[in-house]
Amino acid sequence: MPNFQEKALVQAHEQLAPDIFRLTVHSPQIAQASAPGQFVMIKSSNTSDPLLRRPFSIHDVTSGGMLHLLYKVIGKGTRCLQNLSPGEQTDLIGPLGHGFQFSVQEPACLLGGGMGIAPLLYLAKSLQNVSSPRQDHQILLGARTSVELAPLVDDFQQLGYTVQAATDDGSLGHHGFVSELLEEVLPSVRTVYVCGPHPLMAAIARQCQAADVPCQVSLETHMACGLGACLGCTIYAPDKSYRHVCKHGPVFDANEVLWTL
Amino acid sequence: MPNFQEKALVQAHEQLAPDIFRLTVHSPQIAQASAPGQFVMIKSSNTSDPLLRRPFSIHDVTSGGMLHLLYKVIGKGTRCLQNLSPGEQTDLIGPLGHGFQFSVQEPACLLGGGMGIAPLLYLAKSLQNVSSPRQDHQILLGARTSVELAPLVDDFQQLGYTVQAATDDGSLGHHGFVSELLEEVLPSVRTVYVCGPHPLMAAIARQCQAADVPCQVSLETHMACGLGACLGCTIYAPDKSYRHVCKHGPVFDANEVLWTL
Amino acid sequence: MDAVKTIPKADLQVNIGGLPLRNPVMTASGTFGYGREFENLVNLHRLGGIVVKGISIQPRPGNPPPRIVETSSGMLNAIGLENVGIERFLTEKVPYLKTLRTKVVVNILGDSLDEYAYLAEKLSGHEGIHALEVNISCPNVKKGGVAFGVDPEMAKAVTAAVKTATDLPVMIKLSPNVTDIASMAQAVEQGGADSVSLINTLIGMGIDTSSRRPKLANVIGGLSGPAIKPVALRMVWQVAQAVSIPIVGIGGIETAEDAIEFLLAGATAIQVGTANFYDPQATEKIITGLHQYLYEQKEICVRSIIGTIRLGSST
Amino acid sequence: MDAVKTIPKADLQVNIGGLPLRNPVMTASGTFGYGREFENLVNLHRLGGIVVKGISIQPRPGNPPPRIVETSSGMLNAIGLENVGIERFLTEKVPYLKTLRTKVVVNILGDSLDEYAYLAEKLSGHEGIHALEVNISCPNVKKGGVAFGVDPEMAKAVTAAVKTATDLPVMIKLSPNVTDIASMAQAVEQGGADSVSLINTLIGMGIDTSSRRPKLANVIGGLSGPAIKPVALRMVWQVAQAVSIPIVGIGGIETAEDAIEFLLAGATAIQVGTANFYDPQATEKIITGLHQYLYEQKEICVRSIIGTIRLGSST
Ligand SMILES: Cc1cc2nc3c(=O)[nH]c(=O)nc-3n(C[C@H](O)[C@H](O)[C@H](O)COP(=O)(O)OP(=O)(O)OC[C@H]3O[C@@H](n4cnc5c(N)ncnc54)[C@H](O)[C@@H]3O)c2cc1C
Ligand SMILES: Cc1cc2nc3c(=O)[nH]c(=O)nc-3n(C[C@H](O)[C@H](O)[C@H](O)COP(=O)(O)OP(=O)(O)OC[C@H]3O[C@@H](n4cnc5c(N)ncnc54)[C@H](O)[C@@H]3O)c2cc1C
Ligand SMILES: Cc1cc2nc3c(=O)[nH]c(=O)nc-3n(C[C@H](O)[C@H](O)[C@H](O)COP(=O)(O)O)c2cc1C
Ligand SMILES: Cc1cc2nc3c(=O)[nH]c(=O)nc-3n(C[C@H](O)[C@H](O)[C@H](O)COP(=O)(O)O)c2cc1C
Ligand code: FES
Ligand code: FES
Repeated sequence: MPNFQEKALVQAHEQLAPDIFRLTVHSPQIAQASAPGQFVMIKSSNTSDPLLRRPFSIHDVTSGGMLHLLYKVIGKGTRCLQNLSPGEQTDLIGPLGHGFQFSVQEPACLLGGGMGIAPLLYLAKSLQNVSSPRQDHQILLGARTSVELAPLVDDFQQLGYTVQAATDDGSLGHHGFVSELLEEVLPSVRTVYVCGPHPLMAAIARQCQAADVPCQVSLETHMACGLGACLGCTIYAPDKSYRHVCKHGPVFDANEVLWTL
Repeated sequence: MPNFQEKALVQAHEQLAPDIFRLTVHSPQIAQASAPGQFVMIKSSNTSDPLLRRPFSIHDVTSGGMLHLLYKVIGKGTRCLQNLSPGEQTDLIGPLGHGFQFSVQEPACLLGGGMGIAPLLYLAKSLQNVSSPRQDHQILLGARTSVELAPLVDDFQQLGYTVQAATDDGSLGHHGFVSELLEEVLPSVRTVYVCGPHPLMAAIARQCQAADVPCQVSLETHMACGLGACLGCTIYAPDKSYRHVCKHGPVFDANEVLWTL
Repeated sequence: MDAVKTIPKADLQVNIGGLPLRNPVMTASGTFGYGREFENLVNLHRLGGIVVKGISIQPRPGNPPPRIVETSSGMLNAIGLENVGIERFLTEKVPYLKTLRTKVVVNILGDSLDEYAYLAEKLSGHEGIHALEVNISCPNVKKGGVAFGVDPEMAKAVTAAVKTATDLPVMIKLSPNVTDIASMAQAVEQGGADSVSLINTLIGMGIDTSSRRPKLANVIGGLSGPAIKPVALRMVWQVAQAVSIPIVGIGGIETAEDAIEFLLAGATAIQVGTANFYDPQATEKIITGLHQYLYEQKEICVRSIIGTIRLGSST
Repeated sequence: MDAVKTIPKADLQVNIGGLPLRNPVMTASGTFGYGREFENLVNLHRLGGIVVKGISIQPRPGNPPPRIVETSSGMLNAIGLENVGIERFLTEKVPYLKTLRTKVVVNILGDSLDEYAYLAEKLSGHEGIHALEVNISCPNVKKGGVAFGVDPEMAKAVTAAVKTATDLPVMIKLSPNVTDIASMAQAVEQGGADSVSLINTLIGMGIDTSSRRPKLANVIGGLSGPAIKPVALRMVWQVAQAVSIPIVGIGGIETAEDAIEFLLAGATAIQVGTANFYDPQATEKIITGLHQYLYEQKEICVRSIIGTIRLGSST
């Protein structure tokens, strides 16, 4: 699989919520080669601190070679990213890893929690090529509170999907965990794509296994290279052997992962 | 002498030449306590690289607690400073060190080379309280080329001084070193204040000593603290004992310095 | 933020081998002058302790310039132990230090056992001097200039010499430039040390490529700052498993989180060094942050977290 | 910038104890996979050499996660020497490496002299393998798990064992976690090493304060990156004064300026490690920068600057 290092100019940098941003960069090579579920490694600083690149899912690809990232400010790397203004240059490597496998078993449920929603937008857009009408798919999105979720719900709705939302504080949609929404829809879907915090994915994986519905999860680990070179990004497979998230993943079949919670 | 740590908001950030900037911050405590020739230590980054504060002369103090710095982009610290926008916060410690001693021997010559011009503006402003009319003083300013020098020449002229300029490329004023301008004016002045690159100050110190004219120089060394604590900022006195630039200086009587060129 | 101010204050008192501190936050030798340099910027009375710049018998001029260089997340220094000497220290610096409501630890250095013993004796019995920290990273001139701090026998001998000469609590400051830090700590514990502090600087170097000259006139110097924190923390953890005297953690500490890492690894107190230069408020922020952390962890006393790193499988 | 392209090219060839390189820029073991991982991002043919991930006799799964942590200007890793083992290396990796017009150095590791010797012999006589680098920072299981690389006698013995088993040039990679790096270098020189490379990682640690758990599952790990450059450079300089075999400098090298510092200190070549992760172009930029520097310094050959640090008073 080809990957590229690209100096990409910032086209737009939108603040969606107090600590959530959408960054649009002009990165034609990476955009063109990207598939849903893949990621990029972005340099967040020109100095040695923070040192390493940061991994972010490809949130969307739009015409003219535009690549979109959706990120939350967590620590020093994302704090540095926050300062990027349109016209400034960023340095990206991508697309990296293995993304979602389009399943022929339909309809699908796309379930995202928090920043795990990021890769699902690009996935949702790409589902159009498959048979089921968009209304048949289920989009379940969860976040802490309405301000963080509302703009993303809009995005999916604009693609013609029906979205069910859940918030921890009940300010939008279901008051509770997004996993609770899955129970209802699970009988009517034949494949689940999920990305979110580890405990959420573990819960979903259990539900899907019980219901015998195939489930793909997109995992996060600390990464130094994203290229399969540092061997730092390991997770356990069920037999306790290791998988490297940047190379074998970040998207895995839920049954190929040892869930440790 | 009192010094303060102040979180100072950027009021203005002006680009005077491709790599020369003037930064204005609202720093009322430091501004109020400052004397010409003193300096501040500014934090250039919120991460650990670059780690240390950077020393800059107090370029000017204006009403409302405004402190002005004039700086040239050299390396990673000044590259970080460059990104400051109005409204952002900086972190300063100052005023630090011993500034210029006002001499009763007049008229004076203020001679600055490159960024050494920075402290001379505040000095020139402060000379007003002393006896000679401004036209009697001599202002000699040197830089590589006109774009770097012209805005500064303006500033001194607006204070009512007559300025002689020198540029390495002859694009403004005398074509050559600013030290060459001193020969002519030396017989007519009774004290010299100088700040600039080390070789320039060494040359001026020699000229002044030969002419028996008192000369004050403002020195630069690498500094970790600016507070007299790290003992890193040493220079040699003529007897080869050490002086600390941040505490005994940065302004010294030229005769108290061992000139090593 | 407001929460920081309204949370109940925890008990931060610790005891470093006979030296009681109101809190575990001290300043490291050579990075805080003789205290007074920071009086406008830090509430000195709030600190657990101040360790002053290393003192020798005679005043020392130190090394030629340049003496400092910035590095990635660190700095190199080759100050050369410049100091005013013990006489001027006692007459010029102690009177001020005496007025502070914080413990004062005097860092001493020498180039023979006799010098260390002499300094220890001379510094004893003064109001305003509460403990000694012994810098053993200095060359032993009688042993061909090998540093005391890299040889367990020499380190033990210095410790014993100092202990014999004083009744003050004695903290031995270890050099990290050794293969086996735990055995160095054990050696000074056997020598009678009341506590150990670590680490001193790692030896480093820089070269200016255009002139091809070393960036420090002394060629080599000591590396400090956040860059060395992981090494310091590892050494503190190793020493915590090897000795039973209290440990003072030093090396790249800048935030409360850094300080807490050292406490969890087994340090009873910490010293803030290079951070004083770029963030003079670092010590005070750490004290505030300790209260906050203890509150969040539902602890009421800082002593309950010392050495409580959780090892073993996390799942 | 344009000048960079039009300057006359200097002679960058060097010879590392029998291993001729087109230029002194190599990649460090464990930071460049088996080369192919970077084929889209780096012109592999342009490199002086590639040192592959350390190979053991049996495949090794490595340590449990988490394995890496970022630190100030550095990173800690505890990969645990995960590798495919010598058989799969020879069948799966060498065929690709053979196609490259660059020298391939195989890094080996073992837990006994026999293992090292076995690996050295098995790796000899293959097209596409040009030299061995021996990682002696591994524990010697027969000697209670003390690393070969911290004991001069053990280091010398490994060197001799490997030299006897192969005709390939042998580079011994030194651990920096020792009191006296120069004597380690001398020991392996006496053991017959053709060259030494240094430094491997410094041992460090991190703790997550909210869980009180180590940040690495292995508790301790290796510190690399710009943070350690000053220590690495100092050690290279010390070793350059102690041995006469060629030295390969490693540690925090990211720019041409960094690389040149190591050459001036006495290294004949350098390896780029952690920088490959965040700046895959680092090696190529260093090669370009070397030409530029030599041009500016009016040198036509990189060998003329090796060890030319200017000591002595600058005035
Ligand atoms: C494949 C992949 C895709 C991701 N996609 C997104 C996305 O689309 N949007 C988004 O907001 N976040 C995403 N993340 C998480 C994102 O990488 C982290 O939030 C980010 O690295 C935090 O950096 P920081 O410097 O702000 O935080 P710090 O905590 O200061 O980072 C310190 C170190 O820890 C690492 N780190 C911290 N949190 C994480 C994490 N959750 N996952 C991996 N490494 C971490 C950093 O990369 C860095 O090396 C993704 C992670 C992975 C592995
Ligand atoms: C008392 C004093 C007053 C100064 N006033 C001014 C001023 O008004 N305007 C201005 O442009 N510059 C001034 N300088 C110089 C200014 O401090 C340096 O240009 C600046 O520190 C460079 O930082 P950098 O990170 O961009 O460069 P880098 O070279 O990346 O800095 C690396 C390290 O070297 C130090 N350093 C580099 N150059 C100098 C230097 N010339 N003097 C001291 N330390 C240096 C830095 O502080 C830093 O620690 C002054 C210096 C001193 C000591
Ligand atoms: C400029 C400077 C001077 C120092 N002087 C001394 C000293 O006189 N005696 C001593 O024992 N340690 C001295 N040190 C070492 C520090 O006390 C401390 O051990 C070391 O810097 C590591 O801590 P840090 O990373 O927090 O700075 C000095 C450090 C610096 C940076
Ligand atoms: C993730 C990682 C894995 C490494 N694996 C090995 C290895 O297998 N064998 C080895 O000799 N050194 C290994 N090293 C050490 C590097 O080769 C190098 O010596 C060290 O990182 C210092 O260089 P740097 O600061 O440029 O990274 C590894 C380093 C890192 C960061
Ligand atoms: S992040 Fe380096 S191997 Fe996966
Ligand atoms: S800069 Fe620290 S003593 Fe002068």
